[in-house]
Amino acid sequence: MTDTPAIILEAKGITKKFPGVLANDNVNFDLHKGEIHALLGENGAGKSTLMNVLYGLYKPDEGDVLVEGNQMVLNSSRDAIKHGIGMVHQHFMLVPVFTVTENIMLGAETDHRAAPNELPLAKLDRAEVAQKVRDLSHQYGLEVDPNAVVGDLSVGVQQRVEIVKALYRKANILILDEPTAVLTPQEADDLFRIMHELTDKGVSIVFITHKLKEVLKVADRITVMRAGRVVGSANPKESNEQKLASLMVGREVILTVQKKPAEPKEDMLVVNDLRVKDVRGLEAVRGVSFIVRAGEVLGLAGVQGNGQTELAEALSGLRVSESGQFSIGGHNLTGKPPRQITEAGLADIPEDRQRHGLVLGYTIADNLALCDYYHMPFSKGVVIQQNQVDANARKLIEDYDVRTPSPYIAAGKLSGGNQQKVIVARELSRPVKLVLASQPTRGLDVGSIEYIHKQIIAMRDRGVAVLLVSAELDEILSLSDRIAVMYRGEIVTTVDRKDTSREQLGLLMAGVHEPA
Amino acid sequence: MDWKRFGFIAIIIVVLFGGVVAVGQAQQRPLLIVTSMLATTIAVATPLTLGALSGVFCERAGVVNIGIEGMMLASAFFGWLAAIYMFHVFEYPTGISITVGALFAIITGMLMGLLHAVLSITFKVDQIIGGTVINILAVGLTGFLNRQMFFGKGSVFEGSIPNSPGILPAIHVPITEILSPLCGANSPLCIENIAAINRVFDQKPIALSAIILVFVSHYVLFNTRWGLRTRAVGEHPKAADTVGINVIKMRYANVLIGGAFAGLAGAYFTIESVPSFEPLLTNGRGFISLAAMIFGNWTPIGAWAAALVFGASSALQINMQIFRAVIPPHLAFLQQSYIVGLIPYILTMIILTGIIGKTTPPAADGVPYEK
Amino acid sequence: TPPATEAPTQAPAPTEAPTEAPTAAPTEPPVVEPTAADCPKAEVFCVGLVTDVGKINDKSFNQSAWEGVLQSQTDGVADIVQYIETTDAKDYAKNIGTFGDAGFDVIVTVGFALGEATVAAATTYPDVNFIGVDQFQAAEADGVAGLNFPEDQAGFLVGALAASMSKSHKIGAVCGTDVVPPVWRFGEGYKAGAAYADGMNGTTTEVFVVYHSDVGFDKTFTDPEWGAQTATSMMDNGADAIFGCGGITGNGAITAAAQAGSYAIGVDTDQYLTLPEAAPRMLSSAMKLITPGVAELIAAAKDGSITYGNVFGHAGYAPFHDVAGEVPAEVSAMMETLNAALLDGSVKTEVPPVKP
Amino acid sequence: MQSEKQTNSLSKFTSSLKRFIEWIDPILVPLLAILTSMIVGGIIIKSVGGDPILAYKGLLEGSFGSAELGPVKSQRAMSETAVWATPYIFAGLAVALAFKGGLFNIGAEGQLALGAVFSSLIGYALPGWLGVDLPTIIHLPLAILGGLVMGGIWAGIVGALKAYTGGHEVINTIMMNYIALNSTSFLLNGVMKDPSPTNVIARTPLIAESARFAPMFEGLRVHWGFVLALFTAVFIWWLLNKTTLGFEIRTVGANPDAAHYAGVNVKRTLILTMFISGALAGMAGAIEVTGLNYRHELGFSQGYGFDAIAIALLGKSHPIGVVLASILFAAMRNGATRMQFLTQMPVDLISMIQAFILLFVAADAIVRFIFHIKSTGERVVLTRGWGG
Ligand SMILES: Nc1ncnc2c1ncn2[C@@H]1O[C@H](COP(=O)(O)OP(=O)(O)OP(=O)(O)O)[C@@H](O)[C@H]1O
Ligand SMILES: Nc1ncnc2c1ncn2[C@@H]1O[C@H](COP(=O)(O)OP(=O)(O)OP(=O)(O)O)[C@@H](O)[C@H]1O
Ligand SMILES: [Mg+2]
Ligand SMILES: [Mg+2]
Repeated sequence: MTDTPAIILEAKGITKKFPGVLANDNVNFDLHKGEIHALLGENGAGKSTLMNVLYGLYKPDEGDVLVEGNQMVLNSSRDAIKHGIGMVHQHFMLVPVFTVTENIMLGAETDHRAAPNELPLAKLDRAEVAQKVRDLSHQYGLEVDPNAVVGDLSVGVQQRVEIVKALYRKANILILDEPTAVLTPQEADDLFRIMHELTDKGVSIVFITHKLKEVLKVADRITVMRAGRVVGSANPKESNEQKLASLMVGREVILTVQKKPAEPKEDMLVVNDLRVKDVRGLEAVRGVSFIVRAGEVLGLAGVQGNGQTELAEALSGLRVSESGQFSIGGHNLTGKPPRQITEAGLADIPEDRQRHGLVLGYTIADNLALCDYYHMPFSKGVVIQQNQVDANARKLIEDYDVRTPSPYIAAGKLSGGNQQKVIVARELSRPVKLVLASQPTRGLDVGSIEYIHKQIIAMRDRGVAVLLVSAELDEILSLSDRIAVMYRGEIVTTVDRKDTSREQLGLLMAGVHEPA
Repeated sequence: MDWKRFGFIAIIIVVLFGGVVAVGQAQQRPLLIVTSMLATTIAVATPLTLGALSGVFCERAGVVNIGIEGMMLASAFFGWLAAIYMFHVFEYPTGISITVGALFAIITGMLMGLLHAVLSITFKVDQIIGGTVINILAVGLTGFLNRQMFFGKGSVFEGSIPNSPGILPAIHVPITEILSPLCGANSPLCIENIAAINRVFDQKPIALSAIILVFVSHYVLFNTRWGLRTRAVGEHPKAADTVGINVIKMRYANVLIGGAFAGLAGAYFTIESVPSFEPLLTNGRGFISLAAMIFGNWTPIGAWAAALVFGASSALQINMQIFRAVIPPHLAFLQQSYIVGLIPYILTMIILTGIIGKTTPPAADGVPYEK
Repeated sequence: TPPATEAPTQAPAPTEAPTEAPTAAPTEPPVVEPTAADCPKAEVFCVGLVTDVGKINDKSFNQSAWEGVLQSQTDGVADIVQYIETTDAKDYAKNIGTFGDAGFDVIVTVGFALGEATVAAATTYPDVNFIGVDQFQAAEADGVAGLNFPEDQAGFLVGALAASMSKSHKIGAVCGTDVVPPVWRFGEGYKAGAAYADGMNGTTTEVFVVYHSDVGFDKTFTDPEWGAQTATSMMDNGADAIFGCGGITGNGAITAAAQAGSYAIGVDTDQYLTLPEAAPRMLSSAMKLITPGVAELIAAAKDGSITYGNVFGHAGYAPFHDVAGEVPAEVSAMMETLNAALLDGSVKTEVPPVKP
Repeated sequence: MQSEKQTNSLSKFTSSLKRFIEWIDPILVPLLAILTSMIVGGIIIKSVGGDPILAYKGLLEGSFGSAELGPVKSQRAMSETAVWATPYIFAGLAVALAFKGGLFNIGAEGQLALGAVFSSLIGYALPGWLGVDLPTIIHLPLAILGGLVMGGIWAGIVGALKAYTGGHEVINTIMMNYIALNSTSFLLNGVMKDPSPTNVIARTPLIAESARFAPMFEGLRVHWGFVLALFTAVFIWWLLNKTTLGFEIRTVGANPDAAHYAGVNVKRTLILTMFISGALAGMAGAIEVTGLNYRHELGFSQGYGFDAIAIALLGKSHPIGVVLASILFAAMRNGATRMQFLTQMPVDLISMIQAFILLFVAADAIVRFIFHIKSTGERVVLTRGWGG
C-alpha cells in the first residue's frame, strides 16, 4: 500500500527492564487511526509490559511514546487517559465491592461541586454518571446495569464494564489485553462486533491475544513479539496459523499432540450427583455425575466460572461438597481431608499454582516434599530426614528438567513454567491412580506446554486415569479421549473426542443446546 | 447498613443501663441514673471513638494501624507540654495555651502517622511491626521527655512540673433554659429532670466534635470523591492506579488523617479530661479503639456504636461501685469490678466470632502496594 | 487559717539535728565537691532513695519522700543525695544494694512493696540506716525504721469535714486499689469520719467510696481519666464533695470535682499547692507529712538518735485556703477539736490497720 | 597468564566475600541497628547534658561487671542479667514461634501472668491437697507444667477462635490479656491471697521448698531456670526446623492454602501453634515463680509480654536470635540501675534506645541505606491484613 495512513499512537525504541528480566528490548510499534492492530507473542514476551508503558503505568528505561505525532511524557495512566488512551487489562481492574457506576466514575468522578478547585468533599453525583453509563451502553450495545455490584457480575459483563469505563473517559485509542481469554467463542464474537462498531466510530484498537484464529479473523495488521523484541509483522490476509506460531516461538511447533488410542480399563474416579457451593455460598456445582476410567483422559471443558474450579477443589478435598459422593479406585472419599484423598492415589495439579501448589518462600527441595514430608523416607517418626529430601529433589529436578541453578533456591524465584514443572514433578513422581490436572499449562510458553502434555499422556499410557480441567479448547481437544462440557454447574453432555468438533464444543460451553 | 449488629449493640447498652437502674433505684431516681450513665458513656467513648476513626481511615486506605495507642500517648504528652510552654514560658493566656496544646496534639498525631506511613508504605515494613515500633517508641519518648523537660539539667522548670493552664470547659447546651418554662412554676421535679437530661448534652468540645466527626467521616468515606478513592485504594490499589489515582499519595494522606484523629484522642486525655500527663496514661485505650473499629466493621458509625458499648460498660462498673451499698446480696458479685470489667472484652471476642454478622476488612488492608 | 493545721508541723519530732552537724565534719582539705565516690568516707554523709515501681515526680509519696531527702540536703544534713527509680519489682534488692555497695549512710525505700527487700538489705548492710516509708514493721528489724502514718485518721478528718460541709448530704471518695493498705485506710477512715460527723450534726450522709481495682496493678494509681469519670458520675448522683485518694487517679477526681464546682479534697500533701487547677475549690487535704517525717529521720540517723521498728509520722488536714470563707466557724472549731482528740487518742477511728 | 591468575583469584576472593556477607547478613543488620541506636541514644544523652561514655560504661558494668568493680560485684551483675534474661527468653520464644506460624501473639503478657498464678497455686497448695510432701523431682516439674498448660490453654482458645471463626488473633489476644489481668487481680485479692497475718499485699503464699529451683551459685540469684531457658531455645529450634510438626507450623505460617492442599490440618496446626506459644509464655511466668520470686504478686512481671515482641522481632524469630536479643535487653534493663546511679539519667532512656533498635531492625532498609548493604530481598511478613 502506498498511502501512509495517519499514525495515531507510536512507540519508539521502548526498553523496559525488570529485576532479572529484559521485558521490552528496543521495541517499535505503531497504531493507525481506526484500525485493529493485533499483538501476538508467547507468555512473557513483553506484550503487557509494552502496553503498560503506552498506558503510562510503567516508565520505560529508554524510548519515547508519541500520540498523533507529538512526543509526550506519561508519568501516570492519568496522562495517558488525558490523551485519549484507554486500556482493558489482562486481569480486570475493577473494585469488586463497588457498583458499576462507582467503578466507572472512579478517578473521573462528577460531584456537586460549585467550583472544581474547592475541596473534593461534595456529594458524588451517582445518578448523573449512571445515566451517562446507560447512554454509552445503548450507543455501543454494551448492556450493563449501572447499579449492579461488580463482584456479582460474570466475567463477560465485567469486561463490558471495563470497555464502558474506557469510553466514559472518551478514549479514542483502546488497548485490549487478552480480552478473549475468559470468553466463550460466542461472547468473543460479540466482542468482535463491538470492536468493529468502535473502529467504525473512529476508535483505534490494539488487540492482544494468544488465539491465532481470532487474529486472522479480526485484525487489520499483526505484530509478533518474542522475548521482549518485535520479531516480525504479518498481514492477516497472507498469513496462517502455522506461520504465526513459528514466528511466535522461533521454531517449528507441533500444534498437535501425538498419542496412540487409549485403552481404558476399570472405573477409577466415580462421581455421583455431587453438589458444591462456592466461596459466596452459591451452589456452583449442581449435581454432577461422571466416570473416569483408568488409562483414559477425560477432558472437562467449560468457560471459567462454570463450577470446574469448585468441582476440582471438591475432588481434591480442598472444599467440602454439599451432597452426593465420589470415590477413587472404589474408596468413597466424599468429605475426606486432602491427605486421605492423596493417599488414596490422587495426584493434584492445582489450578492456582502459587496459591495452592507451592510455598514460594520454601526451597525447591522442600516444595518437592510438600505432600510427603511426614512419612518414610522423608521422615522417621517426627524427625525429618533432610538428606532424603535433598536426594529426592536432585533426582526430580533431573528427571523433569526443572531449570534451576540449585535445589536450594526459593521456588518463588523460578519462572512460571519451571514452578509448574516442580509441581508436576512432585505429583506425578508419586504412585498414583488418578491425575487431576486443572489448567495445567495456563501462563506457560509453548515449550513448557509441550513437555507437560507429554507427561500427561505418558501417565495415561501407564494406565492412570486423568481428569483434565481446562478452559483452553485446543488443550482439551488435543489431550482428551472423552470430553465433558460443564455449563452453569452442570455437565451438559459427555461426548467421545472423535464425535465432536471445536464449534460444537464452543456452542455447548456457551450453553446453547440446553432447553431454554 | 448492618442492622443486626446495631440491634445487638443497642440491646447490650439497654441491658447494661437496665442492670444499674434495677440496682440503683433504691438510692437514686432512674432518670438521673440513666442520664448520668449516658453522660459518662459519651465521655468515656470519646477517645475510643476518635481512636477507632483513626483506624478506619488508615485501614480503609489499606494500612493496618495498631499504633493508635502510641499515637494517642505521644499526642497527649506533646499537646500537654505545648500548653504548658505556651502558658508558663511564653506567658500566653489560658485559652490560647490550651488551644495551641490541642493543635500540637493533633500535629504530633500526624507526625506519628507520618512515621507509620514512611515505615509501612515507603519502606514496606510489615504494618503490624510498624505499629508496634510506634507504640514502644511513644512509651520511651514520653517517659524520657516527661522527665527531661522538667527535671533534666537546664530545664526551664528547674525540677518541678508546673501546672497545666487547665482544661477545655464544657459547652452548655441551653436545653433547660428552653424547655423549663414548659414545666410551669409549680413543678420543681420537672425542671430537675430537664436539667438532668441537659446534663447529657453538656459535653466538652472534643467529646462533641468526636460525635460530629463520626458522621462527617461516614459521609466523606461513602459519599465523596475522596472517600471513593480512599476505599478503592484499600480494596484494589492496582485498579485505582490504572485510573490515575496515586495510590501512595492517597495512603499517605489517609494515614496522616488517621494520625490527626489519634492526636485529637490524645488531646482528650490531657487537654480536655484532666490537665496532667502520666506515663502510660492511655492505659491500652488505643487497642480498645482498634477492637471498636473491627467491632464496627470498619465504618465510622459502627465504630462509634462499638465505642459506646465500651463506654456504657465502664459507666456500669463505676455505678455498680457507687451503689455498692444497695446491691442485693444475690448480685453481690457485681461489686467485683474485676468481673464487671470483663464485659466489654468478652463482648468484643463474641463479635469477632462473627456470630453477629461477619466483619470484612478492606481487601488490600495490610498489603504494601507494589507496582 | 485554723490553728489546728499548725499541729502537724509543731508536733514533737525525733530530736532536732544539731545545727553544727554539717560543719562538724573534720576540716576538709579537698576543694572539690564530694561525689558519690566519696560516700564510703566517714565525713561524707550520703542519702540514697529507692522508689517503688514509679517515678520521683509522681506528685505523690515517691515525690514527697524525695523532697524530704532534698530537704535534708538543704538543711545541710546530707552531703550527697541520689535516687534510683525502680522499673521492676525484681530489682528492689539490686537497687538498694547499689547504694549499699556505694557506702551510703542512709537508704530511704518508699512503699510497702519494698518492705521485705529493705529488711533483707538491713542484714546485708548492717551499718546502713534504712528508712522504710509506708512499711509497717510486723517485727522490729535492726537497722530499719518503718515510717508509717495513720491514714485512717487523715481520712477520718476530711470525712468529717466533707460530711459537715455537704449540702446534698452525699459525699464521695475516689481511691486507688484497696489492695494497698494505706489507701484502704484512707477510704475507710473517710467513711468513719463522715459517720462521726453525722453523729455530731444529726445528719445522715451517703458516702460513695470507689476503689480502682479493676485494672493492672501498675495502672490503678495512674489513671486520671478514670478518676475524673468516676468523680463526675458521683456528682451526677448528687455528691458535692469528692476526696481523691490514690496518686494520679485521685488527682483526676480532684480536678474534675473542682472543675464542676464541688468541694475537692486532696491527699498525702496539701494538694492546694500541687494541684493549682483544683485550688479554687480545694476544701482541704488528708495529709501524711512524709516530707518532714523523712527529713527528721535522716537527721536522727546522722546524730544516731534514730529508733528502729515502727516510727509514726503525723496525719492532719490542710488549711481551707480559698474556700475558708465558706467554712462555718463551728465546723472549723469541730475540726480542731477532732484533730486534737485523734492525736491524744480520745477519739478512735476504729479502722483496723489492714483490710480484714 | 599472570594477570589472568590475579583476576581469577580476585574474583574468587570477591565471590567468597559475597558469600560471607550473605552468610552474616541476618546477624549483620541487627548488629548495625543496635550500633545505630546506641549512637542515637548517645546523641540524646549528650543533648540533655549527660555523659554518654559514662552512661554506657555504667550500662556495661551494671550488666556484665568490670575489672574495677571486682569479681564479686561482677558476678552479681552477670547473675542479675541472667535473671532478667530468663523470662525474656521464654516469652520471646513464645512470640517468635507464633510469628513462624503466621500468628501474632500480643497476649504473652496475660498468658505469662496466668502461668505464674497457676504455677504458684500448684507450688503452695498441691501438697496440702494431696496431704503428702512431694519430692522436688515431682513437685517442681508439676509447678512448671501448671503454668505451661495454663498459658497454653489461654492462647489455645485464641488459636481455636481463629481456626473456627477467623476472629483475628491480634484483637483476641489483646482482649484475653485484659481478661487474664483482671482474673489475676481477682484471684490474688481473693481465694489465693496469702493469708499470713502480716501480709497486706495481693500475693500468693510462698511455694513449698520442693517446688523451687536451686540457685546455681551460692549467694547469686541466677537459677537453673536460666539453663532451662537455653535448652528450651535449642529445643524450639529443633522442633521448628527438624520435625514434621515444625514443618507444618512453618508451612501454615508461610502459605495456609498450600498447607491445606498438602494435607496439613490447618485448624489443628493453628491451635497447636498458639498453644505452644502460650505454653512458652506460661513457662516464663512459672519459671519466675519457681526460680526467683517463689510466689506470684500483683506487679511482678509487668510488660514482659510486650518486651517479648521487640525481642522476637530483634531475634528475627530465630530461637538463637531470640536468646541473643533477650540477653541484650536483659543487659540493658539490668545495667540501667548502675547507669542511673552513675549519671542520674532516667531509665526511660533505655526504653527509648530499645525502641530505636526495634525501629532500625524493622525498617532494615534504613540501616541498609546508612551502611550501603544491598537487600537480600526477603521481607518479614506477619499479616495479610485482618482477614484471619
Ligand atoms: N512487575 C514486574 N516485575 C518483574 N518482572 C515482570 C513484571 N511484569 C512482567 N514481568 C516480566 O516481564 C516479562 C514480560 O512480561 P509481560 O507480562 O509483558 O509478558 P506478556 O507478553 O504480557 O505475557 P502474557 O501473555 O502471559 O501476558 C515476563 O518475564 C514477566 O515475568
Ligand atoms: N510480578 C513479578 N515480579 C517480579 N518478578 C517477576 C514477576 N513476574 C515474573 N517475574 C520474574 O520474571 C521471570 C520470568 O517470569 P515469567 O513467569 O514471565 O516466565 P515466562 O516468561 O512465563 O517463562 P515460563 O515459560 O517459564 O513461564 C522469572 O524470573 C520471574 O520470577
Ligand atoms: Mg509467564
Ligand atoms: Mg500480558
